[in-house]
Amino acid sequence: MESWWFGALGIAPTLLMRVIYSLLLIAVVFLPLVSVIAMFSIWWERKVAGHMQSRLGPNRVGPIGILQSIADGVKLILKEDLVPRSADSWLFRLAPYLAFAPVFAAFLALPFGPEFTFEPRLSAGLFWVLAILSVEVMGVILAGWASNNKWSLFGAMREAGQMVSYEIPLGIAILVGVMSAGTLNLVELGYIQGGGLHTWLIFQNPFTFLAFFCYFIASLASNKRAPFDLPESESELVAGFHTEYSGLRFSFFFFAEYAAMFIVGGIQAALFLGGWNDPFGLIGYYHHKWTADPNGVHATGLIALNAIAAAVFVLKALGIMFVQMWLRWTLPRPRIDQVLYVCIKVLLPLACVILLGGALWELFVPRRPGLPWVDYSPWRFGDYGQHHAMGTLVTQLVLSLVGVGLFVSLLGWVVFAAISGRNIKRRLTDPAPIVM
Amino acid sequence: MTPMLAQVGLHHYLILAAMLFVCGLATMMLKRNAIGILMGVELILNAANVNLVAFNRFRFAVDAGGTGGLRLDGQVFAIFVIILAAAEAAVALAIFLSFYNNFTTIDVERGTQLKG
Amino acid sequence: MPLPALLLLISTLLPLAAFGVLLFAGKRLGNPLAGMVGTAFIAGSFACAITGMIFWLSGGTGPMAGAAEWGAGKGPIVLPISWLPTGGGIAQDHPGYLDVGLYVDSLTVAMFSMITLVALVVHLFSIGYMAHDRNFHRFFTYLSLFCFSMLGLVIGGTLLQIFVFWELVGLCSYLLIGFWHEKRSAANAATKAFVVNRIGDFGFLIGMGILFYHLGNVSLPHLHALLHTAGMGGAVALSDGTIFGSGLLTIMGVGLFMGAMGKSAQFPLHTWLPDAMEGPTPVSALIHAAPMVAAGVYLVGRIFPILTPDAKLFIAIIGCATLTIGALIALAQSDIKRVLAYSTISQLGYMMLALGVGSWVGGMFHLLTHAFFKSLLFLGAGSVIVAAGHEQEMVRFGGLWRKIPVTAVTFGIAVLAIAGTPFFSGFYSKEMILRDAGAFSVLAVDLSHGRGLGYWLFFILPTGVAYLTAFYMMRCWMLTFWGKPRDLKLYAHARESAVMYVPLVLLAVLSIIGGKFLGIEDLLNWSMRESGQYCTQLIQKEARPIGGGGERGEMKFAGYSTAWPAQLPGEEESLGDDELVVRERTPSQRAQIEGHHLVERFAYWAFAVGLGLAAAIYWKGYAVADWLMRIPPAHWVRNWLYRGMYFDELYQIVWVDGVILGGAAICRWIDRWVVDGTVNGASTVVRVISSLAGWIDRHLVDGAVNGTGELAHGVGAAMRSAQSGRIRLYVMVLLAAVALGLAGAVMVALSG
Amino acid sequence: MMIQLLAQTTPQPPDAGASAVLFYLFAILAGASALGVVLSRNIVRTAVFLLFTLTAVAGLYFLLDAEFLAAVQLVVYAGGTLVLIIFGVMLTSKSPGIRYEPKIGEVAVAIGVSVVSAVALVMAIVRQFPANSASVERHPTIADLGQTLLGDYLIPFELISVLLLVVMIGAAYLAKARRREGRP
Repeated sequence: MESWWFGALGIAPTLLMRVIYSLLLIAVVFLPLVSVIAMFSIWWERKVAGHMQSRLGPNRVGPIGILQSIADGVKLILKEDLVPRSADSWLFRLAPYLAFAPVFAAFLALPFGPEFTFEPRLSAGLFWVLAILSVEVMGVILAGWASNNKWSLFGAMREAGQMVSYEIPLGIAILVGVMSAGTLNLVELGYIQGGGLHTWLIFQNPFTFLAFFCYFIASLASNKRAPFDLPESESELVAGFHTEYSGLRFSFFFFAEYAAMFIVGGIQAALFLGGWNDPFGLIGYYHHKWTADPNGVHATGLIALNAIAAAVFVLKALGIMFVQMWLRWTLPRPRIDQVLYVCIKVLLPLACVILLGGALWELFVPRRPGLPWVDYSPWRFGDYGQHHAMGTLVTQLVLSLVGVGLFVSLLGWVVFAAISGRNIKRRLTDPAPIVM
Repeated sequence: MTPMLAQVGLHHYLILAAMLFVCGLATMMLKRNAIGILMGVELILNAANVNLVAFNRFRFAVDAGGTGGLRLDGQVFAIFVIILAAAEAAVALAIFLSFYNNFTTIDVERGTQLKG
Repeated sequence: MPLPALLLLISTLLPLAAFGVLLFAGKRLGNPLAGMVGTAFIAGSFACAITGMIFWLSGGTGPMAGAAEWGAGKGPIVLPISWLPTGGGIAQDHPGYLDVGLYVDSLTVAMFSMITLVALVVHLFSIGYMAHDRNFHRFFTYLSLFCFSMLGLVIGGTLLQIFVFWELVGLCSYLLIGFWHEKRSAANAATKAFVVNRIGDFGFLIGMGILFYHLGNVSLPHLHALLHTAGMGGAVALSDGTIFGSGLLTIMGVGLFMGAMGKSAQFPLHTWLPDAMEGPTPVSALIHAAPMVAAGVYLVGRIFPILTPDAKLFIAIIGCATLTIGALIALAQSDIKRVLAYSTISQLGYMMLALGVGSWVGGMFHLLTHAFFKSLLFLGAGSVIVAAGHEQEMVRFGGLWRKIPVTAVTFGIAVLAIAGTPFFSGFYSKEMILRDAGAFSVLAVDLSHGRGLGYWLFFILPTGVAYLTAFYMMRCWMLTFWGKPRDLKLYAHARESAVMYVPLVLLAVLSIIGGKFLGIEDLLNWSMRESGQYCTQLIQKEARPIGGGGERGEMKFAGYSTAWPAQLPGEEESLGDDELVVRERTPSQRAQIEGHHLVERFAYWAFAVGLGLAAAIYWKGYAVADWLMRIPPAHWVRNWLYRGMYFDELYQIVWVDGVILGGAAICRWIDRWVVDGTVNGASTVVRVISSLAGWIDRHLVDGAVNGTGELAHGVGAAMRSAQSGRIRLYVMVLLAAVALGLAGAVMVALSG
Repeated sequence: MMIQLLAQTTPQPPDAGASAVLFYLFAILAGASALGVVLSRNIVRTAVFLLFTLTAVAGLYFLLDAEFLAAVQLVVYAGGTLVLIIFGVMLTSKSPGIRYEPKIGEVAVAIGVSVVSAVALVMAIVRQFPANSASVERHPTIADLGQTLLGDYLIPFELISVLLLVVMIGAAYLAKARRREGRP
């Protein structure tokens, strides 16, 4: 991104400029982006939860309660910063940062648009995100340990066991997609999937389709989201690893969780759901057209395109987050042994089978070589026959239809629920307006 | 900044690795907690890894006979070392657990039943 | 991959899938369902095999000819995969690789159809037969594994692959014979079969080792191409200049044949087969009648072109001995399954004899026809055994045809077939074998200028045994189904069930039409031509091996071509009518016509004589036979035969006891003379020296020793403290040493 | 499927100044945390210092063009091995504050040995390896690493997978060993 901007401005970056640029980027774009996304998610979760439980959710601060998170944040900042006397105070203070920093760093790799990426140089971007998210667990463990509270310790140990276990199916599911794409670079992944719905990796073959769901389940667990929220299960462990935390430190954990949700969803979108691309491949098409223009770069057009791409990407990630929330308020929580059982004895073998199947598919089913729009036009189906890629095309189309059907029916369900729920709410709230 | 300091080369990495190595040695000698000793070992392995990767970067990573491939033996060895370290940690911890079960302590000074 | 090969591969893998399914889910599937799953898979396998055959024929030169490069009479499908780099070897398009791969020709296709069909029928039959067994699913698991290994053996393109599946087949045989391992006899029989087979496999390995050492590759096409002149006798010069001596070739051939001897129960190693009847009867039908024991014959058929005349003579002798011994022993057996077992040995002897005298088609033809009627016989026997409440002694049968008519009729058809009744399948194959054996004898006697009259035995013995075969098979049928019931209780309960006799009827039909109407003979003839043509291509492509048409080979059988594929079946078609005899013929063709005459004169009526005699003697059960047995030597002979000519006892004495006694004797000898002598001698020497040393010791050494002891004690006490058990002390000492060493090295490096 | 598509977005390797700044940042972090590992008396804190060291080393790998290795370092070391170690700490320490202090003589020996080795190593490095910084034309990609790992090093790779399996079983067996009678 930076080189492109500098290139567009026509200046060679000096060291000082780059440092200033980086600082500026972090201060103006990065921090606000992470915070806004996290705060929006927190508000949204409460809203969704409210609607699902026939309540209204936050509705006082700002229009439809949109400023509730800010109010909460202010409140949390103002609270007293407690450190229990018998806690290991140094570790206790350190833990929230340790939990939050990796999540923050993982944002570096997310591809919001073809040029709207903070670090496009990462040739192992996907793996990098996984790696840095795996450090997050240390924060949780240390928090549980340092609190010197048995509930916290239980939570920490559960988190450790759960996280380490679920990383394996998570990694394998990602591997299936990566195998199909042939790259770990998140930006390249975006280009590869730029040709419309049927070039998205989820529809590439039946195994990536399965891997999508496998990844989703594993990502729930590694994010300690319900139904796998054993480390903080309030009915057993008070509040798990963050029982002793309060104020700003608590809000860091909160932030970290929601930011991690967004990252996990973003990775899922980038790897399986076409990243920043729209279902028709228009973004990919115009991007190729404008960057391939010999008369210079369409700066304005590209900026607009990147903005749209970023919107699409964020929308996809939020959609996946919505499903995560939906599941949280739908499913009951299993026991910890059941959680581990599901991982080791169900999800892991399943993932291995999917991996094997995906590998065999890659070996035996030829595909259309080249990049969409660059080397061929993805919507000209006749081309596929010349490359013996008809099998891939048919698979892609069939899976796309299945996927679209699934999506539309889910969407219909949600819309229906929202509409019918509104009536119920009105009835519930009608008799007595809430008095503060 | 002097040019010597500004130009980060093989030297710098090797000296850093040496420091890590020495810290690992000291950790192994000073900790009475078995797990502490294990951490010392991890430090030493990391020092070795830094060496491997640095040598690979500065001495070895040239085009191998113009075939377009880079020699990455150092990195590969580093990967192997990391894997071996994980394996070693697993086994060592298992041993420590049974040590703990037998002696109800993790202090290695207590496990002296095999003395002459 | 060409379609027939693909289909046959699927056909091979389906039983493996069944094995997998049954292994993991068999217990859950439960009693009838596990069997049905196994049967369904094998049915799929059978369908694939049949479809494969149809495509194969449609690719060939026959009535359904197509444009493919492969097909019946055109060429085999050879799909080699270079597997292990071995670094040496002759075959030039696979330098230094150990190949695996597929080899499909008409023989493969025919074997596939036969094996899958018999397996399907046996599976069906087993659902009924094993219905009440506790380990029902396990049985089908083993059956599936067996089918997979057998099909893998047949489709395998290299000796190595054949060997691997060969061993797998042996394992299945072990598992299935010992299926009722709670029975001690069954467990023993399984072990015996396994051990005896190992003896043969040892020879197989030796043969394969010789081949591998010389050629570096043991894939069938290469063997055929490089060594096809072995049949002429004499040495073979390989393209790299080495000479593959004829003696070594013979040893190789005999070695490989030893494997076949074990698996096909040939004469010295035949004792396991009768004992193997301890297994469930469907197993006997599947393994010990048709496919598995035929594997030996199949192996010899596959390596046929590379066998030297001497090796073939050895095979013929063994085959001849086996068929005679088997038939004689079968005469006196009273257990219905043992009769069939010995008859199987005898028939396998026929096949081996056929291969030994150079009648490749005859041997393979008999292999296929025999598979049909022998499995029919075994399944019939199984039906009888079930009907009789698991009684196998024919002494207690009799008159069963009224109770189990379908079994009786189908069993009768099989008896007619094996006896060589015209228009039944056995007739054609047996006639061909006898004809070629006759031709061989004629030719051999001719070539040896009248001195080798012993060669007539190769015709006389099989012909005589043809009479015997008819006799003992008819005896078996009469004792089982005819006459008055000898055990009324057993008779009262006898009945048969549809699931068991439907397979019987199917096999009976095949036993009738298998000889002339299925075109097996044509397939086999084509098979020879296919390999021949492929070999020719291969020879042209590679450096040709120089065939050394040695003098010894020509002296013995030069005219009668035992070197396949020098004579292609297509050229044979002009032969046959006697009017053409006057034309110029090779000696072998003349001999064949003469063999034909011999068969017409001596062997055509064997079936009638044998059947009639048996029917006459056993019309009223054992009455006449008992009377005959009163004649003094007859009784002894009967006992001798009944106990299987005391082969088991002989082996017990010679091998088991012999080894034990011999070992003990050797040990005793060594102990007494070598060990004791050494010890005694040594002790004398030592005594003398020690008395000398004692003096020195007492006066000179003690002082020194005591001083040393004190010293050692002191040092030990000092050192002991170093081994404190404190791991960190060790670490410190170690690291300090490392640091010192490092510092020293750096000092040296810097100063130097 | 390797596609050269980032021709325009792939920037040159970061210039020397920036990488020097980053190097010193990571090096100081690594060195200081390693010292922390040595000096810290609480075993959990030791582990946290080790975590920082490992993370800093991962950063160094980044500077050495080994970003895959950096990720591996984070996943396996920081996310796996270290979690395991902390697990071990939690399972084996009776109370978090318990400390086992080394004797004063041991400390002296340790300091001596460390100083001697440090001096020797540094001298050797300074003498033996000139401070060159050979620039590499091409940034090694994961594809290169994959080719090396699964090409030349295929058999070690397979062996190490088997080793991992063996270790897993062995560790599970060892850790599962029955406890002594009469103890929880």
